[in-house]
Amino acid sequence: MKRDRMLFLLGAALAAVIAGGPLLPQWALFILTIAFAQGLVALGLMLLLRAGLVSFGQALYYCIGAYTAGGLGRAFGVSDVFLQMIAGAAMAALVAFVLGFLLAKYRGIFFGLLSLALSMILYGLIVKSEALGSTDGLNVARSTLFGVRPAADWVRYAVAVAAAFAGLGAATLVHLFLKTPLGRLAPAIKDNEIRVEYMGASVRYAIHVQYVIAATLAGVGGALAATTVGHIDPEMAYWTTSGEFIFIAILAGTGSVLAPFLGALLFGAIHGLAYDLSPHTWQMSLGTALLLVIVFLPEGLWSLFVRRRTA
Amino acid sequence: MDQIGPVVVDGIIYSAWLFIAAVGLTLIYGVMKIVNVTHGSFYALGAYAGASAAGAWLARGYPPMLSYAVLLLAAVLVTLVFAPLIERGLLRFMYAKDEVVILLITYALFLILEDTIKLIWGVDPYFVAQPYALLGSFEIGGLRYPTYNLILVGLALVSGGGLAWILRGTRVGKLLLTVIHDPEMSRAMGVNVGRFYLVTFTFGSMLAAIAGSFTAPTVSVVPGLGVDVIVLSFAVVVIGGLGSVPGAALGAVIVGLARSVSVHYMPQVELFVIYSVMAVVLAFRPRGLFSLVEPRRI
Amino acid sequence: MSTILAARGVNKNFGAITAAADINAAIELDSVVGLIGANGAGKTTFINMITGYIKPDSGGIHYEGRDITALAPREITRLGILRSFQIPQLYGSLSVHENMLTALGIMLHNAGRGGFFSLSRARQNVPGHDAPAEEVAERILERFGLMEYRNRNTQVLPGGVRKLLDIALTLAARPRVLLLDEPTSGISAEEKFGIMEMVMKAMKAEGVTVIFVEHDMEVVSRFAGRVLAFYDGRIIADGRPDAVLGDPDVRRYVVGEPHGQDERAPRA
Amino acid sequence: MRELKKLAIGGLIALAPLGAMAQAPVKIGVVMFLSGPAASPFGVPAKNAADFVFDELNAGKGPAPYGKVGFGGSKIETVVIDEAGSTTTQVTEFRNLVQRQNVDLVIGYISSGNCLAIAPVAEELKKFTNLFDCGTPRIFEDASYKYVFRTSPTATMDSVGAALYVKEAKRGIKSIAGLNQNYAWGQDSWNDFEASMKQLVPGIEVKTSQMPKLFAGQYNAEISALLGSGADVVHSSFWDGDLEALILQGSPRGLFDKSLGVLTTGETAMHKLAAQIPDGTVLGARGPFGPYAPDNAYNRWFSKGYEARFKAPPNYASYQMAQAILGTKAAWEKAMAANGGKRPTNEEVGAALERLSFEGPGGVVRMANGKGHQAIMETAYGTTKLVGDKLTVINVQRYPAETVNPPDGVTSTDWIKSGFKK
Repeated sequence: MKRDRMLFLLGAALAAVIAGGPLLPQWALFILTIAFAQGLVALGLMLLLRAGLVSFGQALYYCIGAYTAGGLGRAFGVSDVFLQMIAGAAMAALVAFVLGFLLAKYRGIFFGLLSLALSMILYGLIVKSEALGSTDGLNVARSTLFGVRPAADWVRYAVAVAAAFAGLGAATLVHLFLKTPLGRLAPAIKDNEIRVEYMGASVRYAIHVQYVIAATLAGVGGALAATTVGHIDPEMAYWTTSGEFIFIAILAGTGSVLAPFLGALLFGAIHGLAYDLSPHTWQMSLGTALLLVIVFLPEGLWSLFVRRRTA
Repeated sequence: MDQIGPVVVDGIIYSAWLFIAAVGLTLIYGVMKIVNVTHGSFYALGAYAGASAAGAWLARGYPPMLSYAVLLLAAVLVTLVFAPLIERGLLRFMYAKDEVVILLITYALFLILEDTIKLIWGVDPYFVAQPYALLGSFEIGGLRYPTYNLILVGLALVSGGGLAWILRGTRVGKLLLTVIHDPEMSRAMGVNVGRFYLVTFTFGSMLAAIAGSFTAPTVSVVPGLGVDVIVLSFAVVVIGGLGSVPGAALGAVIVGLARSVSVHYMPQVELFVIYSVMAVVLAFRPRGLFSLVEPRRI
Repeated sequence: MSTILAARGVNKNFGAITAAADINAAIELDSVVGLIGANGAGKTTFINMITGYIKPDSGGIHYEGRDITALAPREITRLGILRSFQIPQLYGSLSVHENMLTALGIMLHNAGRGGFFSLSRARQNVPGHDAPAEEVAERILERFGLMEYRNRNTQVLPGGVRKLLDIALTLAARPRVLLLDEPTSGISAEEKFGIMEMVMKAMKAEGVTVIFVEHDMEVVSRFAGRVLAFYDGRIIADGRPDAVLGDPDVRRYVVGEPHGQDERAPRA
Repeated sequence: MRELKKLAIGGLIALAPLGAMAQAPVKIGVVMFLSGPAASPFGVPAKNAADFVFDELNAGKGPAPYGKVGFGGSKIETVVIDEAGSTTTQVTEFRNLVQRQNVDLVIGYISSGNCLAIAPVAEELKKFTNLFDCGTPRIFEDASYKYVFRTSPTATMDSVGAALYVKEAKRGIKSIAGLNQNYAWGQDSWNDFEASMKQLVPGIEVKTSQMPKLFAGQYNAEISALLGSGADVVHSSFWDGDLEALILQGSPRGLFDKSLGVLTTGETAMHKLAAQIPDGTVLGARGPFGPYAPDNAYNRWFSKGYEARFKAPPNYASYQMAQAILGTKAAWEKAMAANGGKRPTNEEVGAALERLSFEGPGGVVRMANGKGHQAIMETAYGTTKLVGDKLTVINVQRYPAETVNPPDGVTSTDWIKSGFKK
């Protein structure tokens, strides 16, 4: 059964992080954690992509999650990674629920550009508010887990494991959601909205729900990034950030809930290499890599795995 | 003191600039259904080409009045080098792909072009201040404005009117409209759709380059110049209705005036006035102001 | 016989074009009604107004005595009024079988139940059917002779099969009223009757009231128990097929018309 | 939990070898903008300065007391990283520098946002890091660090200095107006300048504070608003692209004829736009750099050598980089002297730099603030005068470090509000 294999894969991945983590150097653990954070956002984008929607403003919820986590630390001294992620998710979900009523009406490029406008408005608001440090942003208190403050040398590992739980846990839930009638509606909506409506289902409702789920995932990712990077700034809501997430989502493809995380890892790797190998022309390297992926892996990273399996 | 005069003039000047910068984007989308991120790159290319060419022209002591022609020529030439290369070399193989995927492709191209520009012109800024001051200035509401700004307004009117005339008045324009309406059918009817795409892409990009080269005398041409133009033009074009030239004009005027009003009366909101306008317009007119009505699908 | 569906004084204009002028019609339970008329006479508009895609300028649609004029298409669908389309509305990226499962899945979704596709867990019956999704799907496909296409992608199917599937999908919702918009358009003359046979048989068995738009008068007289003739947005004749088809106005305005693609009718 | 601990200890063992220092030469991570708008005014001049100074030091050609080859005899290698990109990117790259490239020290960061983000990470990784350019005073006011230093003064100095100069240059000044970029740098600069002016000239009127979007490029509307306001002084902390656009669009419209223009970072543009900057504009260089640099041995060595090699005079970013390198070298060699000639650890270098006072091309630098981690210097302002085709500064005023910097432990805002209490 496909389902069982996927759940097994997810479990294996979690085990791998827990067991293999200690063997990784800290910089690798950091990159891994960031990959989980970005992968969570991409996972949400994947949900929307299945319904034929692309959000150029997912950074909105990434940023909301991050500032919620950061604010929690500054206001109430909460630095627990899980609490921060839960708060970030809740806040993002709340905002998405409200905005969803508006956005669920939109399709195609207009859905994308309206979400972009919304995230740019948040960017403007934060830049404006000097209490939030404007573009300089704020530092986030060092992460703790269940009240324990890990020693400097293994805080990376602890956070990475927390990220793995959050990321792969979310992936599992999404995987199960895709099995529900609602989850199954997405491709039908992408294919033929009219038929869906004329079978008696509400397309708008379905999109609204998936939009909120996507935002929640982005919120978790943002909170995770905040506590990992240790710093938050409005750049997190800027359109270029959304662009990176879309890149990751396309890179990953919609083939599997595991793909977004691999996509994020690969993106991090490409990005890092570009910086190391050509500090003066990293944009060119990055752009070229992007092109090659789109041209040669149109179905996304996951198609590699699928092909290998069938071949 | 009365600010109305300046508010309007500032608004119009900014609108004109916005329109030239944005109209190419709406044209390309209207015809090819491509949201073209490289638009910003062409703006930058135009700025660099214009600045360096006009700079060299003036440095050699050639007649300064002709520097405007040089600006124009530089923009045209640089586009003729890059646009066909991109369209023929890459984009035309991608038209089958999803709108968003093509957008990502142009985003990748944009990144590549950013560094290409850096490799050609380096990171040091380029200036051609002379053309800006050359034409003297006029006064409104006791404030002095360089006459050069009127050139921008003129350019906007010419390019807007020109486009409208080509699309409505000429045979090519009519053919183009059929291509827009149904590329497959037109192809079947023996229209060379490929050439139309090439011309449209080149022409649209050229407008961006011209906007860049004529902005060059008023700014210092530095790396990253094109980035903000992208999102700004998107905002304008979306407000007006993607693919509609009059829409782009209306969008530019709205945004331009909104910005100048906010600058004069409440500077603190300037930062997000544009996106707020965009969000509000989309909230009430989901497909922009001059949107073509959605076709019935049953 | 009791009225199940009624249009009362319905008017609709698109700019200058009159799509519906004071339409009054009461459809009896279990009847089979054929709609004829020249292109743009208002047949599809009539169907679109019943299924809520278009709202009348005035007048109302009543279903089992209830005014459904204001309802959204999906709400009307949930009441048991289903429709097919001139251009089949299918899930292009899915196979015939998956199309059917998706349709049945929406039934489960509407009923707030889960688990279709993941067959191992989808043991519960589809609402309105006495079997789980997989089984129902097989049955319906069987009944429309679609099994041989079961795993074909719908985009590569021949036109007739697409039409059939488009109609078959409606059965997933256990319709009480079914509106067929030109079920045989674009289908060769020899296929037509076979397809209509199959559809009508299925609907009879399900006890579905059928309203169908048709250009082919032979098909109409063969399958319809009653015919409404449309001209310029009005019903110019209403009665038994032979009577209506014998009517001079109808002969002049309707039958005389050549068949073929309807130009003014909107497209998908 | 215990499970977790065990694994973590395993992790420590696995990581142990990474902790080991690479052998000589001294490997230094150098971070500054190589792309984007900040590359040309700051990044590249700073990079050039680094190239020049490192080459000179490796050749043992530095002026005394910097004559020793490289750092304490061991040659210097550099790993250059572009500062462009999100703070996430920058933190990632910093971790790569430290843990993958195993650099011994890091010198870099122009953006205040990046500095704020990097400081805690440097602390976590126990890596000596010298923030060479960024301006925000928040770094050492919001927190205190062991491994993080800044050998350049804060932006507070620029605004206070500007205010003091304006008060003298424009007697009987009644009103001010501002044009600053809408992000932290612009906001802070304007707030400090406004607060200082209010202290120095009680009852001064603020006509308008324009805050356009960063890199907006088109400033006609803002300039109209400023012209319309008729303020005596127009303050702007614009830099490079925006600054040059402002000058190009403002001068023809007589912006700086009507009001006294104060460009706190104007020095980066003074050579490029010599012809466009009108005479009588107040020009800042973020410290005693460029035209305000003292005529000492280090400055002669640096500015002459730099100009000879890069065909352009160094700007303040170049000076700050040179100063950061020399300060670090001084600390490194002082630490070596203290530990008997052994290669110093990051802790030893840090301890040596704390409260150190050294001299560079910008004159005397004293690590007096932020518990000895934040430099203070004198600063200078002057007004422009075009001589031939070269832009020069006249009526230069110098302000001693204590006059333009808060005492240690006092935040800039409190200090200004207190009326610059000593």
